[in-house]
Amino acid sequence: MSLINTAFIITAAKAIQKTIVENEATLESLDREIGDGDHYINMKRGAGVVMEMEAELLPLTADAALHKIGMKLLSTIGGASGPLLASFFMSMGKTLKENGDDSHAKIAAAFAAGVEAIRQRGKADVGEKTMLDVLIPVSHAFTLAATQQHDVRLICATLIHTAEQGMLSTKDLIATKGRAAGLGERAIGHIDPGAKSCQLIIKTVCNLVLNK
Amino acid sequence: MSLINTAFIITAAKAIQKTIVENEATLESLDREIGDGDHYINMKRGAGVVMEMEAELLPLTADAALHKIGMKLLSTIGGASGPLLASFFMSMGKTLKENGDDSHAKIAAAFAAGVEAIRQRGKADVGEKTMLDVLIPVSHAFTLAATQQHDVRLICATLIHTAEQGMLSTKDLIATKGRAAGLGERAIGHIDPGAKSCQLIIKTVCNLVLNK
Amino acid sequence: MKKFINHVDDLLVESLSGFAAAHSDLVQLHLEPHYLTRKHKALDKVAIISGGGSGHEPLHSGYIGYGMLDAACPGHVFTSPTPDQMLAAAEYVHAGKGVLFIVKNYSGDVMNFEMAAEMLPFESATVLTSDDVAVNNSTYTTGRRGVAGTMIVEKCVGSLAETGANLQACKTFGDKVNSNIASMGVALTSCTVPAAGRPTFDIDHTELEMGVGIHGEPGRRREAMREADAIVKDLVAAIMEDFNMRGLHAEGSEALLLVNGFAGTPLMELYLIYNTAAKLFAKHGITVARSLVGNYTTALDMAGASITLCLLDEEIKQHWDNAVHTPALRWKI
Amino acid sequence: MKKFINHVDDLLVESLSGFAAAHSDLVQLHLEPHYLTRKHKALDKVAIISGGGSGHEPLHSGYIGYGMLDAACPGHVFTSPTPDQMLAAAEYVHAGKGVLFIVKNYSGDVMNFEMAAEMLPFESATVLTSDDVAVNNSTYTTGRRGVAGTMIVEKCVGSLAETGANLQACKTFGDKVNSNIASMGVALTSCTVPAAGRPTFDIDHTELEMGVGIHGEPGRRREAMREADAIVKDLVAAIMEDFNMRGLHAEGSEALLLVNGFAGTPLMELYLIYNTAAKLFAKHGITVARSLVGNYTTALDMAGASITLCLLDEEIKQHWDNAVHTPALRWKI
Ligand SMILES: Nc1ncnc2c1ncn2[C@@H]1O[C@H](COP(=O)(O)OP(=O)(O)O)[C@@H](O)[C@H]1O
Ligand SMILES: Nc1ncnc2c1ncn2[C@@H]1O[C@H](COP(=O)(O)OP(=O)(O)O)[C@@H](O)[C@H]1O
Ligand SMILES: [Mg+2]
Ligand SMILES: [Mg+2]
Ligand SMILES: [Mg+2]
Ligand SMILES: [Mg+2]
Repeated sequence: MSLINTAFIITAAKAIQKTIVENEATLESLDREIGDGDHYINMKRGAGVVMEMEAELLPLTADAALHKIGMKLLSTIGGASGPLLASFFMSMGKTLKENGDDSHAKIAAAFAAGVEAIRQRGKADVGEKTMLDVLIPVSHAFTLAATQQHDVRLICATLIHTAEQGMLSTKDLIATKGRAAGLGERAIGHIDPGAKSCQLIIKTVCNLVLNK
Repeated sequence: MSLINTAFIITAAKAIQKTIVENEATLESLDREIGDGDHYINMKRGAGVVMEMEAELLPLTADAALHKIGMKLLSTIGGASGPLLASFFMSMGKTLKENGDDSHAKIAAAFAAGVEAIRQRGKADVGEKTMLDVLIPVSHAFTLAATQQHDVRLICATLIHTAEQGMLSTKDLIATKGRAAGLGERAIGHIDPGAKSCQLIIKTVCNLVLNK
Repeated sequence: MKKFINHVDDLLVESLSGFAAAHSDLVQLHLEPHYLTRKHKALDKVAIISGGGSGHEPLHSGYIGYGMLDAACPGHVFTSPTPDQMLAAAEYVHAGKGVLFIVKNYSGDVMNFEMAAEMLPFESATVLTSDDVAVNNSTYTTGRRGVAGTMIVEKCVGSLAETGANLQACKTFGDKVNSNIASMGVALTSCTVPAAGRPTFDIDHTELEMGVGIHGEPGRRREAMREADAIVKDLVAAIMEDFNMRGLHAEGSEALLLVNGFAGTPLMELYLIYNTAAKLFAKHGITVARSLVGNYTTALDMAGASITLCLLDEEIKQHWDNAVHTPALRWKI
Repeated sequence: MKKFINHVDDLLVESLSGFAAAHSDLVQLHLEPHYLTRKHKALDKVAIISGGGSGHEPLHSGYIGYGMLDAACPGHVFTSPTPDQMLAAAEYVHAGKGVLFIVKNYSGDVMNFEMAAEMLPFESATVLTSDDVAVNNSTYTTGRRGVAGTMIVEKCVGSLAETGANLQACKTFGDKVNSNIASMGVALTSCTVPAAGRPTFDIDHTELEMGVGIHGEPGRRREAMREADAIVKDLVAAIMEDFNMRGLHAEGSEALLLVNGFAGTPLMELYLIYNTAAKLFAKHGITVARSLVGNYTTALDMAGASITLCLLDEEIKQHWDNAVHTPALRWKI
């Protein structure tokens, strides 16, 4: 039995867009502080274009929809977050297609493949003050929880918590990847904008699942 | 008997410089309102350069000193006020040299020649919202008072008063000469900066004479 | 006021020195009195000299060189240069065929150049530029101000002079080019005269100054800030109205469209202005045959822009197109 | 925020349209995906393509033309363009000898160009520019940012490509030019991203941002505002320190000195900066053999400037001097 369907992806996309817009002030000021001030605009543009794809996505299987979203984001967002998020969706879609989505473990594996694509594209890892400080721990937690056959509610709660921790962890880091890598010590005390938006996205999707 | 001497000219120049500096805020804001904001700077530069001429002027006769001041101002002030004030001093000096300075009438005539030089150089007349709205009435009053053989104290009081009236009269005029001519109705309500500085100069010199 | 300066009194000479050093292949700086000339004196041609208050860079010094000016006389910021500068410059560049002064029509500039011309020991003529249509009421007898169109006059007359044309021909052609030009500007912020240290005018973020002068002189009126297209529409309308009023047939004509930045407005916005202006002029039946977009006549640090249209006949077009080699304008050479 | 815009979402396309219209003799605009190419496709040479976020005009579009770029891909303001733009541009300008991408070293630009290169159906290479010495600590593994020196790389490689040099030669030369360049910038005010509508950073009138990035990224440190000479001294020192640290012998070398404005600083101040910088470099035994002063790599409307020194050998000097004909840089043609 398939655990993800395209209708859910579309619902999630809408919820994500809402979350991003609600967090305009936060996202914008984080990227102003240690970046170039466009992260919110980039994320909003990405979320917006996915909204416009609803009709096109609906007939597709979930894996194909995710892949298509990735392709679209690749040619829409730009900046650093564009190719990274695009790689995530394309890879996750590809892995779902290969392995199926009939268990939480398979979804966790697909998620992990997406995160791995980001890691490779960005040549970054945990501790470099990027979105990966959220995504890598979340991916590990997801894999672990799914392997341990936790209940979906517990999985979601864990992921929300892990994302939050990861996001907060970026605050005290010096950046060694991305635009903030120019700042040295001055980046300390500021949360990474990409980490913040990924945390918000994970929270939004998990909350959707929880409230299903 | 000569009524002007170079020592007095130098004393007057010093007093004029002091007056201009004291009126920085007024002169600057008048030219900001209906000009380009440099009138105070121009007048200060002019006054400053005359200060530096003290040693050079002292040995000269009054007419030669005035002419020399005019020449120096010509190559120092620039802008609209530069050639106008320069023409004034050169013409006044020239007329004093030709006619002498042994009566108030002769000095009034020399002053009038200076004003006439401004009028010709600037192709302007009373009512065009320029320094001539001060200088022409003052020149007329001077000639009249001198012809009527008024006492020097009365002459000075008259000139101070006339200059003040002339300066104030510019407030309600539309400018048809100078930079403010671009403003049309918008110039109304603002005193002309050149009129203001001329009024201040006349007042300063007359007060010197009064307090001699 | 936040500027890259040391002492306000040294700004001009330090900046001129940097300019001369950066373009030492093209120009030479002379001090006390201050003027700049071509590095290599041109022979057997009318000497073209311009000048004016500083703060409008690259005007005029940036236009010294083959096909344009022989010399430029920089005054203090926003203050006309003095006759001794013009005299010294003229002595230096005069090549036996007379001197043509190109002077922006401001009382100060006119009088200082006039006095220089009177003292000059050889033949001279003067072209007054007066392209600013913001001042459009004929009761203001001083006449219109010279603004960004001045550099078009300098370019075209400079080209003609290079052909060996005589003084009268250069003067006549300069007057003709000037009369084919109309400009109109708008400011979003004020400039700050360094020696004054504070903005020349106060302007709210909801306002703009329509018809502003290049010295921050107030313009036609203070208006509400609005979208670019609406602003450009008004600038273009003022220009078209002026051509009509003067009986010049802009419709059906070819033209040079110059979108000039006052220094504080980025190229991105200037091109956006160009985009709208070019379309509007096309609607008026004008063929925009030549274009120039950038900071060519600035107003210190003011944010704002002006639109200049120069109607082209074959002669003007040819002289615009001819080779020019100056620090700020260069082509075909 | 006071800008000449209509709707923030239309700014880019309207501005690009104006740019293409104003330079229709030189460039052609392609939309969806957005890219610009030379008007006349060059044959039998390596295709040189650059691109990056918009807001740095004239970089990169202004450098399209003979002797420089074949195409440029403009992203949204301060946002790297996307791979589909590079792919479409490459398809269009590829002339059988491969494609060289010139990319400023930012994560976003690097990744987007990298993905384009991976998808490209023909040979390509990439030169990453990384001239900004503000980021000098080797622990920041992303490496240095590409700033104003990028246009020097584009100019020199563009010239080499015109000679018919192959892809590898162009790539090698581009890397060499890049490694000969060091830049350092300073901001007096912040830029304002139009879509954000407010300044990227707050800065007091008593402060400056030393080592600022061309996107308004914070620099080395916030410092007290001071006289120009003191600021320039620090910029020059940072550049010299970098050359020394990298074991490059600047002393005794010829160099190109570029004083670049970020858009909000007038030419007058840039020349003053040049004046001081040139003297300081001379004291270091450097012969400033070539100069460029102006707004060549901007940061929207930021007031500020950067100093770039490019050490010249005969090869680099020759390619810098060779003819170029683009909207923003033109000589000998
Ligand atoms: N190499 C990288 N690996 C992973 N994430 C990165 C990398 N570089 C940047 N990021 C992420 O991208 C975010 C910035 O995105 P955005 O502002 O949209 O792009 P840009 O930095 O190009 O303006 C950063 O906050 C960081 O989380
Ligand atoms: N044609 C003229 N005739 C008489 N006075 C004039 C004329 N033009 C300008 N002025 C005077 O010059 C003053 C401006 O001087 P200033 O600010 O020093 O020069 P500028 O206007 O060139 O900046 C005006 O206020 C006016 O009094
Ligand atoms: Mg960003
Ligand atoms: Mg003035
Ligand atoms: Mg003035
Ligand atoms: Mg960005």
